[in-house]
Amino acid sequence: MNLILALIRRDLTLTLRQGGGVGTALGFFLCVVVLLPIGIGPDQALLARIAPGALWISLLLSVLLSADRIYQQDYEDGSLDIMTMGPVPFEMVALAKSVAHWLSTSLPLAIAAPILGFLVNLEPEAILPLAIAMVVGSIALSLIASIGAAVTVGLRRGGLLVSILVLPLYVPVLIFGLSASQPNAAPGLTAASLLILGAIALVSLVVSPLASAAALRSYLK
Amino acid sequence: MELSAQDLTCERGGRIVFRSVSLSLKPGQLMQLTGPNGSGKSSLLRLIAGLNESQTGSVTLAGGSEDLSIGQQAHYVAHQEPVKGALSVFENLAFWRDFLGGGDVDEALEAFNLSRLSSYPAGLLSAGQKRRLALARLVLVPRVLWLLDEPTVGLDTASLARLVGVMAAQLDQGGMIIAATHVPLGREPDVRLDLGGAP
Amino acid sequence: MDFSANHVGFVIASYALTFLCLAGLIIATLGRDRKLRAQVERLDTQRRKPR
Amino acid sequence: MQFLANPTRFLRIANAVLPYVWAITVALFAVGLYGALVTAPPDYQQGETVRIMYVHVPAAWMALFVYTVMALASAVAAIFRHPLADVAAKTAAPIGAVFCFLSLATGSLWGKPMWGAWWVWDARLTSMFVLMLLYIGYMAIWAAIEEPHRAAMVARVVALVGFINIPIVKFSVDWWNSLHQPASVFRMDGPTIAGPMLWPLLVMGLAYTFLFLALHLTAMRAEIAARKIRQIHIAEIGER
Repeated sequence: MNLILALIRRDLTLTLRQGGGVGTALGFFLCVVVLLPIGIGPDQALLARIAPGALWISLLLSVLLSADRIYQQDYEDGSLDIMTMGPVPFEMVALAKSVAHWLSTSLPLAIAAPILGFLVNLEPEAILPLAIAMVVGSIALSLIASIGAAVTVGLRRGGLLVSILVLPLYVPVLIFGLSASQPNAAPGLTAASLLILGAIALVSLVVSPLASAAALRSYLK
Repeated sequence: MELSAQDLTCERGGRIVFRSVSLSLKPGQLMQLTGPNGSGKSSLLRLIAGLNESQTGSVTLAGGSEDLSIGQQAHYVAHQEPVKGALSVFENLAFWRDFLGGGDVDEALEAFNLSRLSSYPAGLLSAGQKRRLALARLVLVPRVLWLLDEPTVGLDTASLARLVGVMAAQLDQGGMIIAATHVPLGREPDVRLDLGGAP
Repeated sequence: MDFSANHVGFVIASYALTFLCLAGLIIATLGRDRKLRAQVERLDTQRRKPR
Repeated sequence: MQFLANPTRFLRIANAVLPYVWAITVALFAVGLYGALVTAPPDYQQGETVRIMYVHVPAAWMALFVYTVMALASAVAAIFRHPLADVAAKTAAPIGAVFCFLSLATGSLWGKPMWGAWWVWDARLTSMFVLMLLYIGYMAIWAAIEEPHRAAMVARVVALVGFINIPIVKFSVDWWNSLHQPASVFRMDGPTIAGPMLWPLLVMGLAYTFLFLALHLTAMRAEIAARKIRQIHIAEIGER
């Protein structure tokens, strides 16, 4: 077990020391947030209506585009080869790296997004439900992003491909995430959507390590 | 305890790299793997390490522990150096100690004369020093089988002597080494395998 | 400055935030400067004395 | 330009000048704050909230001024191969980013009583927001590339490209703003101001500028020390 913690700890220190990992993801998130009112217009009422959706899409894109950092470096310097020869199955390595990516990128963003909601005139009472839904959703986002990153790790220009592969898998997360963050929706709806979002996260908790490890092995051949 | 492989075939990108290769290695033996570039030396090492699969035949480590694969009982040192520039020399090895399960970092650093650099960021190291850091993993975690792909590349004479010493110690303790190299390793290899001839 | 005027809280908040940010920046800059120059001092004396 | 080239001469000047610069900064702030909070009359329309102008406008000026300094330093570094110019550009960025953040934050605090919302995509605030992104991008480049020399060359390009884009962004945002909103009744730097309201603004502007000078010289001194340490480490590693 401490092997998994060692891997997560190392990945976190690497992200923090090298290239300000959290800073770049936050920077990207701000860029997307600034484009929305410019595209849609600064009308406050309109912005307020689309605020939760806009924040979700910004979060989703930020996680997606920081995904290639999960395996790329370890693949290029040969660390992945050795990690397959550790005392623990390779699937656990994939899970540990996804968790490290979640802790260093998706979780901070899922907490920062509702707080930055005022930029798109998010009503104050919508902040808490949005934050809860985003934190749960971010787990699924990171795990699915891990599959995309693993599938494109060896390709030269994998960036675009990872988006096409992963975005369709993000659709359910977006749908239930959004309905879980509506503050004044039908009482049962928010709770139900949150549960389904949690279920999606659990399913990806199982599927992602298996799929990622399989994809990575094929690149190590 | 014996490493044996029968009738291995490796195909890469549609091309048969080698066919019907067999080998056997006993504790305390050094095997030298030779052959022109592209003759599949690396592929064979990766195959034994479990990173690659053979279309035909099989590789077995008789007498090894049952529940561990060959790869989990072996070290594989390839051309790339798994060294993270942002971490210090010590932190790099400490991670591998935690990941591969135990071992003394200072002793491993001392074996390749890296103790003095242990607190420096690995990014500042020269290629030769990074090479020694990668090789230090061999001493860090004891494993029965060593798979070395051109281990002497980038080493100066002093480091080469250290490597030969470390290899000798491994063999004396009943370990097995397969080294893909053309450089003499301080002792006559017990087994030779040349992949040059294969079609 | 009449402290009973309405919205005066925003004025106080602005000045407080400005003071906090600038003070933080000054402390961080001076701190890093002192720390690094001391380290250079230490390394220089270390290298100059015969090993 | 060669005069400031070698670090030792720069350090001698910086060490000599810095105490005075800090002294002037403190004096200017004292006078400026006194003017802003005491002698300046409240605005007939906005009342006391106009005093936010004295921390908002100088911060906005400085955010733009520091990015200009970065672009100039990068140009000097590119043309005259000045290692010190790269250091100047790199160390100026965090200071400029703080000024930019302050102008956004105080702008938002000023906007709440005026517009009722914490954030409105007014032309000036939007341009300032984009400038903040330019700062983040510039600092991210330095953080992302380990080797200082290559990072410096790339950062020069980022600073110059960013600088060229500032007027373009400003023009397009103003045009975009006029498209969506009738000319906003409220001008960020207040109705045309004069006399007792104006001089504190100028003094505060000067105070901010001297503060930047003091911080920048200190930060450059630290960066020079950091690079010397890196050289010593490399030399020590090279010995074995």
